[in-house]
Amino acid sequence: MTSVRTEAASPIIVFDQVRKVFAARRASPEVGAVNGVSLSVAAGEIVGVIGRSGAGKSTLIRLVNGLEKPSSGTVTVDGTAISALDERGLRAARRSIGMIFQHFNLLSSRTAFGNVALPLEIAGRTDEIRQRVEMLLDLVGLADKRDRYPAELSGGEKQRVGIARALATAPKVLLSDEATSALDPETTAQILALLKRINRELGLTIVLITHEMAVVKTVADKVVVLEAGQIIEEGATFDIFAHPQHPTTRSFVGSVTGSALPEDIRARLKAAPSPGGQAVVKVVWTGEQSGDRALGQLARDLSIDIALLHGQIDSIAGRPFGTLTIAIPGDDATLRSAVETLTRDGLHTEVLGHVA
Amino acid sequence: MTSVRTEAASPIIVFDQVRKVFAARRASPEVGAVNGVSLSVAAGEIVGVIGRSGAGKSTLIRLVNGLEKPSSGTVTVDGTAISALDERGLRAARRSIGMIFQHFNLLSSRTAFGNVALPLEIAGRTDEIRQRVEMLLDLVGLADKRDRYPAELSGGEKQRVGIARALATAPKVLLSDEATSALDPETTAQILALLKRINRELGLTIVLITHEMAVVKTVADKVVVLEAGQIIEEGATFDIFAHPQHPTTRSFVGSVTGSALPEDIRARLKAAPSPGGQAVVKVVWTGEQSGDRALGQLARDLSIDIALLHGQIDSIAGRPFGTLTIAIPGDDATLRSAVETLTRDGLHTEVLGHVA
Amino acid sequence: QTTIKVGVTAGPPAQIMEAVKAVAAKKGLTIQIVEFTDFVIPNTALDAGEIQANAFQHQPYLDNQKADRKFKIESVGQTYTVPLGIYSKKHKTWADVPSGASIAIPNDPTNGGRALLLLQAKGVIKLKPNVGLKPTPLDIVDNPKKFKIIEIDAAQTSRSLDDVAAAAINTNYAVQAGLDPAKDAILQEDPKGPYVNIIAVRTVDKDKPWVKTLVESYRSPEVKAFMADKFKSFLTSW
Amino acid sequence: MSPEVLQLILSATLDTLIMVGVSAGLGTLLGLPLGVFLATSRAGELFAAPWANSVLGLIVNATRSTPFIILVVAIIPFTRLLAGTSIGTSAAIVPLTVAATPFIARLVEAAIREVEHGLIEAARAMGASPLQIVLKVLLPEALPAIALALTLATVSLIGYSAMVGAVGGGGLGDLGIRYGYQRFMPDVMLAVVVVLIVIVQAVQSLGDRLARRLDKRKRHQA
Amino acid sequence: MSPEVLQLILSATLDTLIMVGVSAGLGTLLGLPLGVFLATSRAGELFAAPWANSVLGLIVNATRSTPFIILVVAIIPFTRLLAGTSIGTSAAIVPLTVAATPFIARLVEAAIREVEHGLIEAARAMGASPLQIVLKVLLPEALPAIALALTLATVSLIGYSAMVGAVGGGGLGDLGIRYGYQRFMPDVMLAVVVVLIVIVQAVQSLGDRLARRLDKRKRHQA
Ligand SMILES: Nc1ncnc2c1ncn2[C@@H]1O[C@H](COP(=O)(O)OP(=O)(O)OP(=O)(O)O)[C@@H](O)[C@H]1O
Ligand SMILES: Nc1ncnc2c1ncn2[C@@H]1O[C@H](COP(=O)(O)OP(=O)(O)OP(=O)(O)O)[C@@H](O)[C@H]1O
Ligand SMILES: [Mg+2]
Ligand SMILES: [Mg+2]
Repeated sequence: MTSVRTEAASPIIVFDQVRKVFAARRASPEVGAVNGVSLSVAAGEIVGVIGRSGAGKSTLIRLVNGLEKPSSGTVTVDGTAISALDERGLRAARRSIGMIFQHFNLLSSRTAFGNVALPLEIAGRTDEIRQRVEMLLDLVGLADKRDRYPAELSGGEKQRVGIARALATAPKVLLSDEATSALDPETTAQILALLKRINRELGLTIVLITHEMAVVKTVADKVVVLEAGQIIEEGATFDIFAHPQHPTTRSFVGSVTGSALPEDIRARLKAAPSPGGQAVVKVVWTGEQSGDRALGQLARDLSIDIALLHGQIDSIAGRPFGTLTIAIPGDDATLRSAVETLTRDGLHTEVLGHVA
Repeated sequence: MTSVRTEAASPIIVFDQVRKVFAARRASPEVGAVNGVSLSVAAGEIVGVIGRSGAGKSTLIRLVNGLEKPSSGTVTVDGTAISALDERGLRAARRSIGMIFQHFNLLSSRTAFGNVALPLEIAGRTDEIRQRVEMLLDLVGLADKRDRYPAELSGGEKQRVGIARALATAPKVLLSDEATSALDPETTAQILALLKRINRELGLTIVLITHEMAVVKTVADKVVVLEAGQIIEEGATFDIFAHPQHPTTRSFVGSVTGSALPEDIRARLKAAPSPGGQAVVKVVWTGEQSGDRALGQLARDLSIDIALLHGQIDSIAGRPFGTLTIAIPGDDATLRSAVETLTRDGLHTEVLGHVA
Repeated sequence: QTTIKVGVTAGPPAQIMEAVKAVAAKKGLTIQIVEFTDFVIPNTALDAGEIQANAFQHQPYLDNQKADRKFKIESVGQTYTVPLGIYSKKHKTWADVPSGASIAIPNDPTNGGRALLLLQAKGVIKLKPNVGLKPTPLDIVDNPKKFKIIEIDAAQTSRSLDDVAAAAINTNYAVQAGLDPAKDAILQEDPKGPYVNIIAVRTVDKDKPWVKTLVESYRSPEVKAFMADKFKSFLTSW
Repeated sequence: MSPEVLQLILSATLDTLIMVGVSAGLGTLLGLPLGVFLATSRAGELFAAPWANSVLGLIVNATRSTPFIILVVAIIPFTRLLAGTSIGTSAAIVPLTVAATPFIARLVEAAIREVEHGLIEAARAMGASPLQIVLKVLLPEALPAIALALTLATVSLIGYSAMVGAVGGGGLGDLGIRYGYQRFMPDVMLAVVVVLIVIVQAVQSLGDRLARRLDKRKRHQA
Repeated sequence: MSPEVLQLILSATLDTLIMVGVSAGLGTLLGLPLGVFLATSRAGELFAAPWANSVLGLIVNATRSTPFIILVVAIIPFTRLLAGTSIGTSAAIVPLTVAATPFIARLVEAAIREVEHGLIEAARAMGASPLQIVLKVLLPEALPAIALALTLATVSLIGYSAMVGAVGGGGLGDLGIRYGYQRFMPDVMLAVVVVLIVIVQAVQSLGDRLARRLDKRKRHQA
């Protein structure tokens, strides 16, 4: 759980022992939505925040721009303690923080164009409006919807208006609350490419809540895993995907790395080998190991059949990363030497069980 | 593009040449949201509807329960033409159709409990309320939020209330508009398992819009791909994933099957082989072929190094399905015999290019 | 012990009736005062039998109402006359009031008509022939000095003296506003005019014993003393 | 101020409370459904009956546009039918209710129109009947707005009730007019106004608090 | 009906239109910001000034609770200051405006309170000043409701304007009362009521249409 680039660059967002508690209501108990979080985000970094529904993700980022006041602790953005600012101070601070809301929050009385123009009007940058808004609508693929009111837009179209709006003033920090959850994979990819480009070219810092591990994998430098208001794991994206520590993280990561075995294979697994049966082995390798060729070599060297049952080979944060579940002859000797060979090659192996 | 189970069972939902047009507004042109769709959904089937943002998915399912009236064509549910019913008739028909809205549409004045109770109250089944609502809240993991108002719930919690509400009256047909988009992978898996169980045990027919291919893969029997209001592809889930025909489908499916190559590999691809370089080959196999062991054999038989670059081995609709991009020695002879061997083994191969 | 409801309008009629009530009580007649802020309802209510008597109007008004609305009510006794005068804060005499000046008059038919008839009597304007006692500004046929006639609420006339050249004010309002009818009025109605107020009851009731008691109580010395104290300028007719 | 006057103010206060209370209650009873109907009966809406909508709209407008005193007189026979008399406090309740009903109806109409359309859709998708939509969606969701509307209407009625002096209705406003305005007794006028302000202030803050209590839309800050 | 009476009705109609038009206009000008302030100045809100909120609330309540005729008398000096006189049509505009302002303020307050809280949050997140939130979010989003509120207020003012006959304000309502009712000319009364209904009907349908036009929240059916 070491953060990789964070400590190096200067932190732009710092949480220090932050708690946010909501009061009880009848049978529903008090909620510690954010429960003693300390966190720092470096300038120019993209941080993915993941966690179960209700873990406190939205509350966490709402604390960044002061939409929520902490019950205790301090939140600092760009050197100023947000939690101590008055409304006037907050206003200035917020001008450089863009936010994409989970529920869009578009003005029903303004068209797509008008909604994207709003932050520019608020910042008094009226002369840029026409050019910037049209450029942004174009970037999110809504040029032909510019005069539509939100009620006439599809869910994903609304979300894209929200994204364009958050980017309108070219903020320093972007808070994104599930900004792509209503978007199809293609549009998601386009939006993520857009965010990544702005991040690279203009140094935009992004705190991004998402439920899609593929999104985290694609854009995040760093991942924070929340559970019941606490950070249960935190680290460079690759590390989190390669070596998830906490069971929740593992289960989340499994959904995209292929480490969660399909039901039908799992059902057939037995602890003890059966004669003539096969052993099911999970093999994990990352960029550092040349794991990508180890399996071919193994087949050749041991002269055995290797069945690829399940898994994924992918690159995460630019580094190759593989998780494969394979079946090899289940006799003791083969299994032992196979594991030995693979381990020697630097792969992480785990015998999951045996099938007939 | 053959549908698998559809023709067999009796259709419960039938679209016949349905069109839905929205008028123009200023610079924004008229929209043919649904543009001549004919479709039939068998009773007890789970149909996934996918498509780009704005493709017409929401409009399509809103036509099923008559929230939207077709501009032309007819929609038939359970034998009655929805599009011809008056409000009274619609009301009766709607009692057996549950709907999960993209934007939840929860009553702000009712607690989680009250919202889930609403359809039961409407159906006059007041004596079951307590027991069913508590059971459903439990199923979606919100037992401790029963007395919370929507404004006090997180996005995913609201969505789960919407899901529980749609299931409250045990409808025959469930229309689900991105019911898991605000949910984390774990909760999503739980909800999908729940839907699948109800589908199996009670024969619930589900029409499910989603942007997450993993969701389609997990639960859908059949997939319908919409583009600009038209069905561009339709078929059994496995077929759609294994052999997507349309470019849009391919790009969607690629996001989950691993057939979309990572940027870094793609950048290094060249058309011509370089001496001592490697060939990059995409290999696809499905359950019918024993593709899962072919690669190991290849390595052994040709005595070559095989690098696994990228891809996924998974089971879709219960059948194994693999897409792997591999690198093998790039000389003409090796490449030719490798492709021959694999093709003979029944795998689909495609030489993508060469790397140095 | 008889109990009757007597309708009055707000202001002096109500105040006087309170004095009457005290006297009547001693004579075994209980009076419930019903106070209206409207000049028509007391008659409709009486005609409908919802009250047994009223005392707020003068004879000409009653005659008019009966002609218009076919009421079966009639006068059983005269009470007092309230002279109407024209006052000014800006001008010492009527002759000083310049041409084209604004003259405020009450906007209810009785008092408004009286004001117009007063102006006609003093040769200021000329009304249509045979307009009777209910003229309106519409009935003015000649207005040589081009006075602007402004109709406002009777109680408002005294309050408008700062805004108009002159105003026709019922004496009670004039007194309450601190004016002295004897000194301040620049035009005065003939005190012997037709505008003597009356007590009215339904025709069917006019011989009932309580009617006599009511009239007697009204026309009692106590009430006279009360009025002499409170409404000096009212001319009692007993 | 003499004890008689105090007594007068006391009983006028009682009259006002009764008149306004009863007519606000009855006006709500009648105006609420009328307002709901006006809000939902245009072509293509829940209770689509454009014709009835227009007719009722016209009646409401006619009632609203007729000066109160003319209204009072015009409905005297009706008042007599209901109250047995056309004068006095209880009779005054009739024209007050007649005036309050269309007013409340228009306020309720506006409140109902603010209910989010998606919620009506959700209820329709559940197969709710129009009546169910009204009872289970429109009214509960519009409740905070309706509470404010009724507060506004009640305060307006307190003002209106001053005019029922025409029919001997009594009450504070009328007392103020009769004594303060007609008899030139500024102290009574002042006392009346003070009592009126106290009542209105109480009604308003009760209504405000209720509206806030009923409103579940804002996140509560802990 | 005699030509004089027709002439009377015509000029009374004009008076009514002028009085109601001007006082509705001025009332809106004053009541709108007042209503916005009342809706946004409680503790913890946009313009948090709980003290000013209470004081203004009290003034609004006081004005609303004072019977109109008493209000008219009470503000005579003020009226004279503004209009140069306390009687006549233009003077009548002053008390009408004074009565309209708090009424409109309360209606606007209710409309503003209905604006979805998330939108205010969005604007705050953009660093909008309170004034910007009012101008760019609250007012535009509440506009359909405000249009209905102003319609309601205008119709109410038409009713109120019947009372300014007391200060020689003239207008249709006063004409109907004095000629139609007091002088018993039923034809004048009827004519006045018909003209009033036509005016109110026109105002109402204009307001309705405007509110509908301004409302972009419902999906338009093709
Ligand atoms: N009421 C309307 N008026 C005008 N256009 C509309 C209306 N409703 C939908 N549309 C348009 O119809 C198209 C289809 O909308 P629909 O909501 O069905 O899309 P969708 O496939 O559900 O998209 P998403 O995935 O973004 O929710 C979109 O281009 C949208 O802008
Ligand atoms: N105003 C509030 N009052 C009471 N509880 C609240 C309030 N706001 C949030 N909560 C609770 O706090 C917890 C965290 O909420 P939050 O919205 O931060 O979750 P989240 O991680 O964003 O979830 P999701 O992924 O479902 O959006 C939840 O249990 C929620 O019910
Ligand atoms: Mg959230
Ligand atoms: Mg949609």
